[in-house]
Amino acid sequence: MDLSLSSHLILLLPLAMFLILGLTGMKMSHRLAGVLGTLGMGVTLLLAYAVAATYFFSGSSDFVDAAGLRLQYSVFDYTWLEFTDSLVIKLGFFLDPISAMMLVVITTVSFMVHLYSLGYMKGEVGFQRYYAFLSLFTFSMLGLVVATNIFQMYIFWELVGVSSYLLIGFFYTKPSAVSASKKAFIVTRFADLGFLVGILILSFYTRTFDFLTLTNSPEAVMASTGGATFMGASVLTWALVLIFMGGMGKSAMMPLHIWLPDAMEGPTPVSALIHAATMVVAGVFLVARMFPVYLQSSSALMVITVVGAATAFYAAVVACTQIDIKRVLAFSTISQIAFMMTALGVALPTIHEGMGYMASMFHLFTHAMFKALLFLGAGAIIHAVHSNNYTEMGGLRKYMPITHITFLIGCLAIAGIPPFSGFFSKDEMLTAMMNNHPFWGYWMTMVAGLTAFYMFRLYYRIFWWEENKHYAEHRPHEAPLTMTIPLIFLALVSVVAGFIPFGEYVTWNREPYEIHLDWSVAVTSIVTAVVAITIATAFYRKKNDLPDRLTRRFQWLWTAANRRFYFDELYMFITHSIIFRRVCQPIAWFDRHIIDGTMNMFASVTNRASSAIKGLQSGSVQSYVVVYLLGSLAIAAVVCVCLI
Amino acid sequence: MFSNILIYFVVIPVLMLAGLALTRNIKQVRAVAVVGSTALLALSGVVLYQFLQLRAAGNTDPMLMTGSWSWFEPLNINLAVGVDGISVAMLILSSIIVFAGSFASWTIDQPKEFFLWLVLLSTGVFGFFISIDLFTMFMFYEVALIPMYLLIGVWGSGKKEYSAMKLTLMLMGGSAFLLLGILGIYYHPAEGGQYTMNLVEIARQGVDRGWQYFLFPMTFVGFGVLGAMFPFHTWSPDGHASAPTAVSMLHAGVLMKLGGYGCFRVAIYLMPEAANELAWIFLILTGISVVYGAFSACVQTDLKYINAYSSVSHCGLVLFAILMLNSTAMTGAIMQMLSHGLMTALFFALIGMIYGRTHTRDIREMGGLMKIMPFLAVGYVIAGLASLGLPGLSGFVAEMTIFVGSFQHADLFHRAFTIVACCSIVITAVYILRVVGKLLFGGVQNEHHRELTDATWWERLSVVTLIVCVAVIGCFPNFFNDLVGQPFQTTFASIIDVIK
Amino acid sequence: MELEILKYLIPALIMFCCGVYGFITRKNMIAILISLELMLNAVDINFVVFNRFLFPGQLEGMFFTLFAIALAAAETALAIAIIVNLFRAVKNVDVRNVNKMKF
Amino acid sequence: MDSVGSYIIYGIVALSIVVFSVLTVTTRRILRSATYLLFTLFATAGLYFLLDYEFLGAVQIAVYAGGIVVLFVFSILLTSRPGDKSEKLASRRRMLGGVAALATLAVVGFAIFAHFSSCQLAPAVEQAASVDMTSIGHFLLGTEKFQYLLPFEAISVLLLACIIGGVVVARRR
Repeated sequence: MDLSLSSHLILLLPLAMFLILGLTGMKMSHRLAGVLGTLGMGVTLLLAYAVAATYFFSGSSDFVDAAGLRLQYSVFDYTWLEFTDSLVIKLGFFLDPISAMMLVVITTVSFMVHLYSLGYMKGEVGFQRYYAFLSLFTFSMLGLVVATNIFQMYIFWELVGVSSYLLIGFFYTKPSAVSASKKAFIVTRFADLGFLVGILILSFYTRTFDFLTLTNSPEAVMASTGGATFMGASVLTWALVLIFMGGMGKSAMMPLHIWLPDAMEGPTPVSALIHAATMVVAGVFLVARMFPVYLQSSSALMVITVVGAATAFYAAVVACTQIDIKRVLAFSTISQIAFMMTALGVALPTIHEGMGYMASMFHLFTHAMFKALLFLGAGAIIHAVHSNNYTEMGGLRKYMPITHITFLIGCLAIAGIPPFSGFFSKDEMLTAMMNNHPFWGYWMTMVAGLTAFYMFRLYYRIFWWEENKHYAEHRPHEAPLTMTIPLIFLALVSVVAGFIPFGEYVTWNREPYEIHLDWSVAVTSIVTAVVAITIATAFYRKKNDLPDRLTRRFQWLWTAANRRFYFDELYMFITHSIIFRRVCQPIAWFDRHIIDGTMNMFASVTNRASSAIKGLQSGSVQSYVVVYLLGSLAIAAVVCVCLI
Repeated sequence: MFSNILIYFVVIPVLMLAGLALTRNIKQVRAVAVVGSTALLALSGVVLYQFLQLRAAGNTDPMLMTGSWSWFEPLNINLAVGVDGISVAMLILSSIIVFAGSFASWTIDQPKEFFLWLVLLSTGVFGFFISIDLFTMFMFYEVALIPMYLLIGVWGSGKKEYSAMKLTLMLMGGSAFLLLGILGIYYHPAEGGQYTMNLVEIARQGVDRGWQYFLFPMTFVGFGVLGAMFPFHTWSPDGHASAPTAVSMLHAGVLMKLGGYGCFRVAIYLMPEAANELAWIFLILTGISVVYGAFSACVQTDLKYINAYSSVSHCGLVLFAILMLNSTAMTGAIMQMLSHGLMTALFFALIGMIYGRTHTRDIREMGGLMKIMPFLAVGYVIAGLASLGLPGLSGFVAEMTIFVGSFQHADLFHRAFTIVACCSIVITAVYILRVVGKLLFGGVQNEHHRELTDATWWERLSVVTLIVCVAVIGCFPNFFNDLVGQPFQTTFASIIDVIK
Repeated sequence: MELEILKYLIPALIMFCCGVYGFITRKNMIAILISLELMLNAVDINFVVFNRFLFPGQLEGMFFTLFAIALAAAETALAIAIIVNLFRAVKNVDVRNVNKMKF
Repeated sequence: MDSVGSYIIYGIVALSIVVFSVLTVTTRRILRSATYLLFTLFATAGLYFLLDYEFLGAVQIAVYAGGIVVLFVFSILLTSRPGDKSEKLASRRRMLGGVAALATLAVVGFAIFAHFSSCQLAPAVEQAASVDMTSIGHFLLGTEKFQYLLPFEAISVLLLACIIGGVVVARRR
């Protein structure tokens, strides 16, 4: 199929699905809407695969030059809005290694989720609406990754934000879902403010939004700022950090992560699609997209590294103490994305030819697969036991064998056990960090160990530990075929994805790069992971009081981690007590009483004055005559005196 | 005289007035309203088409389709009409909102009198936008203001007498400034200039430099009151809250745009030198408006108050961008006027419809309306998303044009203020989502609300018209951008270049 | 010293002052009207006198008086119609009792 | 104005103007007030005759004395009941009126005396012929300078309007 046509269709099909399902869905049966949505997504999937395959494997001179360098190619680029001659928002379709890879990731996970939801969401009120929103999300996410300019990215960035808002709040009668969706939107909106200001600053100096112009000549970007500084940092650093702030919001980096755990109020497949595999990695994608520019500012990269490393550790610690299985997965997602961020932050071209970038993208790919798998697995479990808390689970391996095996594969993948995919990508990232500075390497290895621990803690608590007593009255059952097929497919991908020679395809300078394992790093991480899994096994395989004792021992730590180190309380304090009480209400009061009061005062002064003098206007002609006569006589007298 | 197409923007409403005077029952009133507003809509379409044809044919005059008929010779007052891209856009906006407003007031009490005043108001609005003579502009401005008093005072709700009085008095106060400014402009042309009321002529010959520093603030404040500039905005919350649905729509949707349009067309277009030097004062005021309105909206509990404060914030952005004096930002300002006009009309239409059912506008007393009246609720969500700047709807386009344009300003002060204004997008999200969450989502608060019905066909028509317009601007912005941006890039750009 | 013209002006002046006094002091609306007539007459006399003594060749003053008399007739007729009508409404011609429309 | 007779006539006329004017506003009976007004008006007409404006004097008698006073009398009869005869005047108001009247008298009188004591009028006072009816007719119905067709017509319209207005206002509903 023609590349131009198929790339148009990739964007238009989901949009059309959204419009069709959104406008006429109310009249459709659930089944028709679901099948239609899934079919549409299936076609998109095939088209996306075809486009990605064309890009990577056709060897056309459009996509790869003689030296093996992969080229950036925009399939189409329509002018959407012209601000000035040079500042133009275009809507285009940009093909380069990372966008082609993202096309594959998004369509794959999205299709799996569409399929899965046929079973999971069966019979829910608003089923058609759900599929419409899923299509909207897929459209926006695809538009985001193929953006040819930073403003197109911002546009779709906002659109994914809204689709995420709509999907988190899907169960809109549930107050917790409503407030979670609100929180997600506002927190990311706040971050987007940074993104927008960053774009404004960048475009003010460079006079362009275009990614090609920006990334192909980052030195020119640096030069265009003319060495301008603001509060001690160069304006370029400011711009890049602000743009990264947008990424922090979407990718739930600390301290803007608070929306993601709450976002788990949405339906589980949505969490798998949006809050695990695709939307939350938009921040990573953004940094990767702008990476050559980021290289111009080592301070900005440093910020990314520090934020990433801190978030990774924080999220991993919190994940160890959560009871809600989706929350555990959510914090795990935060931690893993922070991993990718850190990998980008440490990816200097001088170290292994910028391997961190490749590793980060590799991990993005594998993580999308196994995290989607884990979420969908969790969905199947929740579907079976009707609860999110692992205290209601335990011993499920007998009841749900397929879910059990696939979930285990997911856990092994995320823990970084060879030969599962997570091992390879994580190992590359750790190598990159280790080579940047050993501190980052060891720090992140520790986080990887924690990852293995909490994942297996989760795994054991769900599938081993002790059978829950409720099973007698309500026997858990294996999920239907529509739900298990995606699980199996994703599990297979998670197993084999590690063997993809990723360096061939995706590197920061788009030149092929030979991946070779750094065994010293690999061994360290494997040993750490195995030790962590062993501890988890010891703690949680059978019911025992070891975890409780440990908890009691470090009660304060456990409570703090369980309460997510009081970030939510802090935000509540800031937003509610400070902004709402100390800013908004005084302003409203000021408006009603001071500004409006001034206006009312004018009115009442006028009123009082007029009632004070209205007696003069008595309506009695005789008094008028007296006044008039005396007045005119006075004038006449004056005239007489003056003239004579 | 009647060969000029623009004059029909006044003729049709006058015919409607005559028609309404003859009606005997509500059916006839509706018929006249629908036919008339459809005719206006069609007329604005024709004007747009002809305008584009003329521009495509290479006509680069500042004003097209001009015509001038002497009215009062000794003072050089003419009924002079003419349009550029901005006025065409405003005419389209007005006719759409009049159209939607007619359907939104389908079941109003005393329909004949109501529509008479409403049509008189729209006569003023249309007349204002087609005029290029200062005096007739002012006259039509007053024609648009006066009916508001009766429309709010008679058909309003709540503290309607107070609000009507406040609104009228404050706007009249503004027009007193305005009259002073207009007379000043007339009597103080630059060296060698002639006394004239014609905008294009005045722009060509200029206004006396020394007087500009006095006249610019006069006219800017005069129109700024109508544009809800801080601290002259307090008529807006009370006025909007008390006004009946269609009047809120027309007022927030079109009449407030008269303020922004006038600020540009009279204050800045005629006195660019003073504008350049005094802009910073008003920039601070409008910058405050933007953030202040948004913060105030966060704690309101009355739907209309929330929207009125949101209007203060959004209209503040219009004036803010106009004061940036560069073509992108000013284009953005006009786009924002279009966008806000449609969006806020949509909001007020929906609020009116919800209020008509629940008989309360307090968000604390409502909840879960999504289940009860899905059509209205979805409309409200779309309006909300447009307001908080969702790409694909009009708000985003307008705001981004403003922000990008304003940030191109060479001066750091202006850029810093742009960032402050940018903050409003977050606060907007807060109050919009707060309302949406409380009003539409969650459980049903009042059991009586369960029996309420969803929108009727005329309400649907009104809402769908506005949503479609919002979406069209949001999806194909470049057309509108070119339309309203063209004057800034040609005629006005030269003026700006001269002063810089 | 022009005694000749003063001979005519002084009575007119006194008549005018009487009119003023009556207008201010009376309560009966008809009496007020009568005082008004006095003042009007005094002014008429002045016109005529000035015409006669200052511009004897012309007739403006006389015609002005002529028209003033016509106007006075019209005015009185209307005023009396109003007073009579008012009397029907409030059964009174006291000017102080007619304050329903005050303020 | 040489003959003694004319002095006597002037004396009578001036005296009756002064006396009856004062009586008009001081009497407490309204009907008497109207009567005194009538005498005042007659005296005024006499003044006009003295000044050789016979037509004006005739009009004064016809319209004022004949028309207006009759109107007054009728209206007084219509609006007063037999019982109520007089009104009491508040002394404060009387004082006010007196002050106003005296002030007027003082100021205007001073102005007149001051003015006419110093200036001399043109000598041609006596030469003016009395105005005959033909010329008055020409003046009233001509359209040239110093001719008054337009005011004449305006007055006739006014009188018509006044008649209609009077009928409408006084009509019993």
